Amino acid sequence: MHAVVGENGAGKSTLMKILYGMQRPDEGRIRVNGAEVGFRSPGDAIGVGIGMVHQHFMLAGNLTVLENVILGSEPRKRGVAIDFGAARARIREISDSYGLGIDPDVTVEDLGVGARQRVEILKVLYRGARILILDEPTAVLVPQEVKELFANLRELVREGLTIIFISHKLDEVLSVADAITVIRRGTTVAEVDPKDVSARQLAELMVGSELPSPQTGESTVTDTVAISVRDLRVHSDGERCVVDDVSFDIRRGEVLGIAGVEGNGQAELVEAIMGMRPADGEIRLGEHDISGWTTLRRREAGIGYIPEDRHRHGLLLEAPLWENRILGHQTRRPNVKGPWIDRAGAREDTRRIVESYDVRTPGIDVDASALSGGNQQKLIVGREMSGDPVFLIASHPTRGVDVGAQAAIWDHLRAARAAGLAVLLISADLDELIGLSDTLRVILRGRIVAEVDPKDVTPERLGSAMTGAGEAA
Amino acid sequence: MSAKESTFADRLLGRVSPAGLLSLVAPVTAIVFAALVTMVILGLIGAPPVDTLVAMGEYAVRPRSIVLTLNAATYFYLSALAVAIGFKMNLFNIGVDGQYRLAALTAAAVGGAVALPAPLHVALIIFVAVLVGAGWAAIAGLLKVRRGVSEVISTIMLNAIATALGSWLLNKERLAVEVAGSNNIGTKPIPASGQVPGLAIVSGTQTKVFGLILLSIAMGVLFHVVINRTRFGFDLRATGRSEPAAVASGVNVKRMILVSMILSGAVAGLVGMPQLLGSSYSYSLDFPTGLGFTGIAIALLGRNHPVGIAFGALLWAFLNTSAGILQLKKISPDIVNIMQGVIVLSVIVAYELVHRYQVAAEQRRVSRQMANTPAEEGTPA
Amino acid sequence: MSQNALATPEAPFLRPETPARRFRLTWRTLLLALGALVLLLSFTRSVTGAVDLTSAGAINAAIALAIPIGLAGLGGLWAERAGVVNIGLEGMMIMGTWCGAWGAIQFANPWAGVVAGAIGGALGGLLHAIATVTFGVDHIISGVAITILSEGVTRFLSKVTFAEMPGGGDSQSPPVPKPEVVSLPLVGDPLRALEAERWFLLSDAAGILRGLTTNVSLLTILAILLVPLSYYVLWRTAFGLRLRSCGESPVAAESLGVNVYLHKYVAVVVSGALAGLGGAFLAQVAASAYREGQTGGRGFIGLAAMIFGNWRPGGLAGGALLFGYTDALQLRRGGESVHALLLVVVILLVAVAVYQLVRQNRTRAALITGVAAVAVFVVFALTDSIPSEFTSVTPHITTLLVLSLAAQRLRPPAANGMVYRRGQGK
Amino acid sequence: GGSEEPTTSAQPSGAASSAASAATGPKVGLAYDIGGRGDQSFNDSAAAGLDKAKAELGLAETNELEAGTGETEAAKEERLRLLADGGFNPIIAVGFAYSNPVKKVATEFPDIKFAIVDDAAAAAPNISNLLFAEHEGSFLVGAAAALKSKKNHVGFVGGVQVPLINKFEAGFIAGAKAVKSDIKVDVKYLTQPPDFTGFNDPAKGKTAAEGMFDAGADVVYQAAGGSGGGVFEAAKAAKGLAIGVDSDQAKTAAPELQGVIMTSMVKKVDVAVFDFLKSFTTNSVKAGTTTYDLKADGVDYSTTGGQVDDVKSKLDEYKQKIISGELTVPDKTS
Ligand SMILES: Nc1ncnc2c1ncn2[C@@H]1O[C@H](COP(=O)(O)OP(=O)(O)OP(=O)(O)O)[C@@H](O)[C@H]1O
Ligand SMILES: Nc1ncnc2c1ncn2[C@@H]1O[C@H](COP(=O)(O)OP(=O)(O)OP(=O)(O)O)[C@@H](O)[C@H]1O
Ligand SMILES: [Mg+2]
Ligand SMILES: [Mg+2]
Repeated sequence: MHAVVGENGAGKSTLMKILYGMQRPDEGRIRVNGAEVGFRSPGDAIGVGIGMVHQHFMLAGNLTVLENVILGSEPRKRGVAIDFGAARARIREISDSYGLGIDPDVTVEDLGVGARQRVEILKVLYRGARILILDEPTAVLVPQEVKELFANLRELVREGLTIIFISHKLDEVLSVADAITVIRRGTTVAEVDPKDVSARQLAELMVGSELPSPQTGESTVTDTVAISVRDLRVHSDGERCVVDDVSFDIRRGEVLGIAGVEGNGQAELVEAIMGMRPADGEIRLGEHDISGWTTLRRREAGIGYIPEDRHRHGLLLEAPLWENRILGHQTRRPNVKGPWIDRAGAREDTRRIVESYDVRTPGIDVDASALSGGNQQKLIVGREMSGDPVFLIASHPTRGVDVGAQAAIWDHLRAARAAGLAVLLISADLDELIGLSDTLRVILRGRIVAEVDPKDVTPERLGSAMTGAGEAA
Repeated sequence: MSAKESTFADRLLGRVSPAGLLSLVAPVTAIVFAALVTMVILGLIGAPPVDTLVAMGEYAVRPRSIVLTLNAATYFYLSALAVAIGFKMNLFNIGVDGQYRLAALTAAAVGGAVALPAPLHVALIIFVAVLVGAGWAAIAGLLKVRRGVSEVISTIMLNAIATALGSWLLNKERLAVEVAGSNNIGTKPIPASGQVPGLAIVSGTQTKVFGLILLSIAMGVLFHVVINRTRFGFDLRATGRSEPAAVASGVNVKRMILVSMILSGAVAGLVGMPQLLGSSYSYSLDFPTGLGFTGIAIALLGRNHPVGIAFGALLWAFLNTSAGILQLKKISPDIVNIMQGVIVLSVIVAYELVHRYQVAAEQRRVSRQMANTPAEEGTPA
Repeated sequence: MSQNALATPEAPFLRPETPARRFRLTWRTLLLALGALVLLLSFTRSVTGAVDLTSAGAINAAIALAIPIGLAGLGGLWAERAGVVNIGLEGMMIMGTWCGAWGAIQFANPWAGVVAGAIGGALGGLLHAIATVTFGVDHIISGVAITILSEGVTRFLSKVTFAEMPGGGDSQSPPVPKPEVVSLPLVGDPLRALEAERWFLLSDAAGILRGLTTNVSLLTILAILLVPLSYYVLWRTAFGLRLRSCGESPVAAESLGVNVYLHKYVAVVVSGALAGLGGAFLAQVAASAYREGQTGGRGFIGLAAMIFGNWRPGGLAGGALLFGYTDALQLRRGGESVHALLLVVVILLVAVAVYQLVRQNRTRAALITGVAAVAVFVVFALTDSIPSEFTSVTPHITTLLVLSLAAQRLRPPAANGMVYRRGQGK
Repeated sequence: GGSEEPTTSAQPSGAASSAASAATGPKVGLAYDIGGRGDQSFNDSAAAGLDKAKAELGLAETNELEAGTGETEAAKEERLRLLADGGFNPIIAVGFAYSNPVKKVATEFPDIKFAIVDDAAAAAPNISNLLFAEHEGSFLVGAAAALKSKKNHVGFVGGVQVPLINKFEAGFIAGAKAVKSDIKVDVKYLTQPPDFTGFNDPAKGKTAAEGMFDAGADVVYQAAGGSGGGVFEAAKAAKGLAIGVDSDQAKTAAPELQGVIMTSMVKKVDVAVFDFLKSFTTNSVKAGTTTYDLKADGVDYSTTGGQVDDVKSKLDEYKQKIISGELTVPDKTS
C-alpha cells in the first residue's frame, strides 16, 4: 500500500488521473507489471487491471447501485441484454465478502456519502482490478468506517493487490501505508518510509511549515444567548421526520459542535435554521422569533452561513469573485445602494477579503471556478464574516482544504468567537470538532442523542457515540 | 461539477472579459465563416455566389431597405429581449408568440374603441399590451410555481390556446369590425391620436422608421441596467446560474420565477406595438405571426446580451428583407431560410471555438500568475 | 432522551430508508386504471350520447394522430436520455415528411419512403450531434437553427424534384404509395354489430377494440412496437445503460471507459431518425402526399409529450395518446364530444377532491377542487356545445389540466442540456 | 426561370423599364400570397392564367415573387415596389393580404396598372379588383350535395376559419338547404387564424371528414387547400362522396381518389388573370371591381366523371335563378 501525500493542488489527483488514463501525460513513462503502457482512455487502464476511486464521486444519482457498478462492464445474456441476475448476484457476493452492506437495487441518490464511497469501492472490485487507486477515500468517513475500510484494504493487499492511497489525514497514512511519496507543485519532493517519520515531519515535508491543530484556547463563552432552537422538526417529502425535536442554545462567544455521521439530519437542520426548508418548532435569534422569517431576513438579521457544499450552495462558479462577494449580502452595504448594485463598493470590499483572508487569486474579476477549492473556501469564510454576523453556521468549514488554509480558517473562527460570535459547527473531522467546540452534541437519525464534553472525549469514543454503538453497549 | 451549475445562457455567453482584441475575434470569425458557408451553399444550388452576395450587399444599403431592416429589427429585438429575460433565469419562454399576439389584439381593440389625446392614447394602448402579455405569461409562471408544470409544455400549449382565444375575439360579434369589400377582418382602426408617427431618419426614401424604435432601444438599455445594475437583476442572474446558491443567499426562487415570467410576458406584449402603432393601426388576419420563435433564435444568436441581440436582430431583419431581391434575381427565396440556419449555426460554432481558446488562455494566465506569486519552482506551462 | 433514539439497533447509514413510496407502475395498476378509464368514458357516453368518446372511428383516428407525436417524443427521449436537448425535432420531422414522400415515389415502394424518411431525420440528427457534441454549441439554438434550415432545404428540394413531377408542385408531392393497411380478421363485423347496440360498457369496449384492430397501417404497428423496443434498448441492454449514463453523469461514464461522444452521437442520430419516421408517417399514412407545413408543430408537441411522460417511453406514449385522442374528438364531432368531455372532467375533479380530502387530509385543496368541479358542471349543464374556436384547443387544454392536477415529480436526466467535453471530470 | 440575365439592381431602374417595355410586350410581375406557385390552390390558378398569357399574348418578361409566412405588410409593399421599380407593368397581387400594400404602392406608381385578387377594399384609378362569388359556386355544389345525399346529411370542412372560407360555407349551406330544408350540415374548420396550418394538414382533414362520414354524412365539401386530400381519402374509405374546390380536382387529385370527387367548385382565378392581362395588351384595363360570379362564368361547378350528370338540369336551373337575380345567395353564415 503506497500513499501519496501533498497539499491541495499539489497534483495528486492529476497524477492519478494520468495513471487511470483520464488525462494524458506530456512526457514520461508508465509501466504496469514491468510492461510499458500508454493509456488513451480509462478503458485501457481498466483493461490492465487498474481501478480508481475518485476524490469526487463518479456516480449517476438517478441510476441504481447496480447500474452504476456494472456500467461499462455489463454481464450479458444473448449478446445484448444485460444479465441483471448475474450482476446482482456478483454485487451481493462482493458486498458480503468485504462487508460493504450494499443493496444493489437502491437508487444512488438515496444513499448517504458513506454508502456512496463503498459503492465506488465496489465498482473497482467488481472490475477485478489488481491495482487500486483511492483518492481521498476517507474524507467523509467516521473513524469506525475508516477502520473497517482499512481492514478491507489490508485484506486486499494480502490477496496480492496493489493500492495507491491519497489522504490529507496523515496519521491514517502513517498507520496503513507501506511507503509514502510526498509531492509538491507537481514533483516528488520526498519518498519516505512511514516507520521513519512522524505526522509533523510529514506535514512539514508537504508544506514546509508547522502542522496546525485546532485549539480553542481560553473559553470566551458569555451568558447572552445568541440563538435558541426549540423542538425543531423537519419532514422530508411530507412524511419522514429527518430532524426530530432538536433543541439547543448557543451563547455569544460559544462554539457548539454537532457530531454525527453524514446523512443524520445535519444538512436539514442547517437548512431549517437558514429558512431554506419548512420546519416546525421555534428558532429565536436574540429576542426575535425568526421561525417565520425568510432566508433573506434571517441573513439580514445577522446569520452567516458557510455551506457544506460550496459549489452548490456557496458560490456562483461562473461569476467573478466580486459578484460572489455580493451573494447572500445583496441587500446590504457595501454591495448595494437602495435597489442598485454598488459595483465600486462591492469590488473594494472583495479586495479587502482577498487580502485579509489570503485568497490566492490573480484578481477579483476571475470567475470563482478558476480558484482552487481551498481559496474558494477562504473567500466564502471572508464573505460570511463580513457584515458582522451574530451567529454563524459553519458546515464542514475546512473540508478538502489543505493544512495551511485550514489553519487560517480556524484562526478566523477563533477570532470571531472571541469577538462574541455564536457558532454552530458541523464537521466530519472529529479533531476539528473536539478542538474548536465549547460544547458538543451528537446527532443520530435526526435526534440529539448525547451531549459530550469536548475536553475529555477522544475521536474514537465520539465516533462510537455517533453510530449509536457506544451508548447501546 | 462546474458545468453542472452553469446556465446554458452563461456557457453561451462565455463570461469572457471584453477587454482586448480577442473579443472582436469571435464575431469577425463568425461572420467570415458564415459568409464562406453561405457561398458554398449558393454555389451548390447553382447561383453565382459572389454576385449574389454583392447584390444582397448593394440592396442592403439602399435607403428603403435600411428602413425596412430597421423596422423589422425593431420588433425582432423586443421579441428576443422577452425571450432573453427568461433565459437569464433558465426559463424557456416559448410562449412569447402567443403573448404578443393576444396583447396586440386586445391593445388594438382598446385603442380603436377609445378617443384620448395623443400621448395618453398611445400610453393606454401600450399599457394594455403590456398588461395582457404579462397576464398571459403569468399563467405559465403560476402553473410552474404552484403546480410544477414545465414552462416548456405550458407555453407551447398556451400559444395554441391564445390562437383560439384570439380567433374567438376577432369576430364581428366581439372585437372585430368588417372592412367593406375585404376578405380581411380586423379590429377597428386606431385613430390618429393613438398612432406613433414614423421617423424620417434615413434620407433618400419616403418610408419612415417606426417611431417605436426608440422604445426598443430604451428597452435594451433598461434590460441592461436592470439585469446588471440592480439588486433584482443580481438575484435573477444568481438564480439562473445556480438555483441552490441563490436559495441559500436568500433569494425567493418561486417569486423570481413568477416575476421574471411576468416581465418576459410584459416585454412580449410590446412586440406587436411598433407594427400596430406604426403601420397597421389595426389587428387583422395578416398581422405578423411567429415573431416569438424568431426571438428565440435571435436571443441565442445575440447571447442574451442587449448589444449582441441588437446585432442578431439587424442581421435577421436584413436577411428577411433580402429575400425580395433574391427572388427578383430568380434565386429561390428558400435560400434565405437555409442561409439563416447556416449563419446561426456557423456563428455559434465560431463563437464556441473562439470562446474555448479564450478560456484556455485565461486559465493559462491564471495559473501563470498563481505560479509566480509565491516564488518557488514554477509549474511547466 | 438518548434511549429511545438508540432503540433501533442498526446504524442508519447502512440501511438508508428509500423514499417511502416511489410510485411503481405494475401491470395490475395499469389494467385497473385502464378499466376505470373505459368505465368512465362509457358512463359519460351513455349519459351524454356523445358516441365518439368510445367509437371505433375516434379510437382509430386517435392512434393515427398520436403516432407522429409519439415518434417525435420517442426521438426526444433518445436524445435527452443521452443528455442532448433536441428542440430540432420539428425540423427533423419536416425532413422526414419530405424524404418519406420522395423515397416512396422515387423507388415506387412505400417502405423505401419509410427508410428514406428515417434517414432524412437522421441527417438532421447528425447535424445536431456535430453541433452540440463536437462543437459544444448550445443545444437549443442548434435545434432552432436545424428547424429553420430544414424548412428551407425541403422547400428548395421540392422545387427541384416534386415540381417537375406530374401532380406535384413547389409545395407538395404527387400522391405517394402507402404502406399496407391490415385488420384483425373475423372480429370486425361482430364488434361493429356490438358497438351499434349502444349497450353500456359492452358496446364501448367493442368500439375501442374495433378501433384498435381494424384498418391499421403496418407503419402504425411498427411505430407502436418502437415504444417497447426503445424501452428494451435503453433500459435492458448494456448499450442503453451506457447511453443513459451519458445523460445522467457523463464524467462517471467516461471514468469507466464509456465513449461518451459516440453514445451521444448514436442517440441523437437515432433521435433524428425517429422524428423522421414520424414525418414519413405523416406524409405516407396520415396523408398520402408531402405537403409543406404538414408537421404543424407536432415536433414541439412531441417534445411536450416526452416531458409529460417524465422522460419514459410508456409515459410519453400516454401523453401522445391523450393528445391524439382529444385531437381526434375535437376534429370529428367537436362541439358534442368536447362538451361530453366536460363531464369527464367533472367526474375526475370530484375524484381528486375526494382523494385530497380522505387520503391526504387537505381540506382546503379539496374545497378548491370541489368548487372547480361544480363550476365545470354548471358550464356543462348550461351549454350543449362548445364554440368551434375553442374545440380546436381541447388537446392543449387537456394537457395543461392533466399536468396541473397530477402531482409533478418530473425527473429529467441530470446532465440534460449540458455541454460535455472529454476530460472535464475533476 | 431559364431566361437570360435579369437586369441588375445596380442599373437605374427607370431606364431599364422603359427600354424593356419599348422593346416588346408587357413585363408582368406577379406577387403571390404564402405558398406561391405550385400550391395547387388559388396561387397556382393565378400562375396558370399567367402561363396562358405568356403563351398567347407574347409577354416580354414575367417575374413571380412569393410571400413568406407571418410577414408584415411592409414586406408585401416592398415586394410590389421591387416589381414596380424593376419596370414591371402590370403587376398582379394574389390574395386579400395585399389590400393595403397595393393601395399604397399604386398611389406611388400611378402609371403602373395593378390588379388584386380577392379584394375590393383597395380602390384607386390604377387598381383592378378581381373578385369571385365563391358563395354562388358553393351554392351550386351545396345543392348538388343535397341532391346526391341519400342520408340527408352532408358536411363541410374548412381549412382555416377566415371570412373568405366562411363565404364558401355560407353558399354551401344555402345550396343544400335550398334543396332540402331539413338537411343536416356538419361544419368543421381545422384551425383558427393566425394558425394557417389548417390549409396544409391532410391528416386533420382526413380525421374531420371521417368524423362526418361516421356521423352519417355521405357527401363532404372541402375548402381546405392542401388538407383537402385527406378529405378525399376519408370519402374513399367511407365509400362516400366528396366535393373539390378551386380547380376541377377530379382531374388533378391522385388517380385512385378521382372517383370520389363528384364535382368541384371551380374558382377561375386563371381566367381573371388572363382577362386582366389581355385587357392590358389591348389597353382596355378596367379599374375597380370586376366580380367573377356565375353570370361572368368566374365560378362554376365541374362535371368531370359524370357523377352529377343526373342532377345537372336541377343545378343549371339554380344557376339560372342566381344569374337572373331571382335567387340571392348569402355570403355570410348567419
Ligand atoms: N488546464 C489547466 N492548466 C493550468 N492550470 C489550471 C488548469 N485547470 C485549472 N488550473 C488551475 O487550477 C486551479 C484550480 O484547481 P482545482 O480546483 O483542481 O484545485 P485543487 O488543487 O483540487 O484544489 P482543492 O483541493 O482546494 O479543491 C486554479 O488555480 C486554476 O487556475
Ligand atoms: N497540465 C497541467 N498543467 C498545469 N497544471 C495543471 C495541469 N493539469 C492540472 N493542473 C493543475 O494542477 C493542480 C493539481 O491539482 P490536483 O487536483 O491534482 O491536486 P491534488 O493534489 O489532488 O489536490 P487536492 O488535495 O485538493 O485533491 C490543480 O491546480 C490543477 O488544476
Ligand atoms: Mg481538489
Ligand atoms: Mg485531489
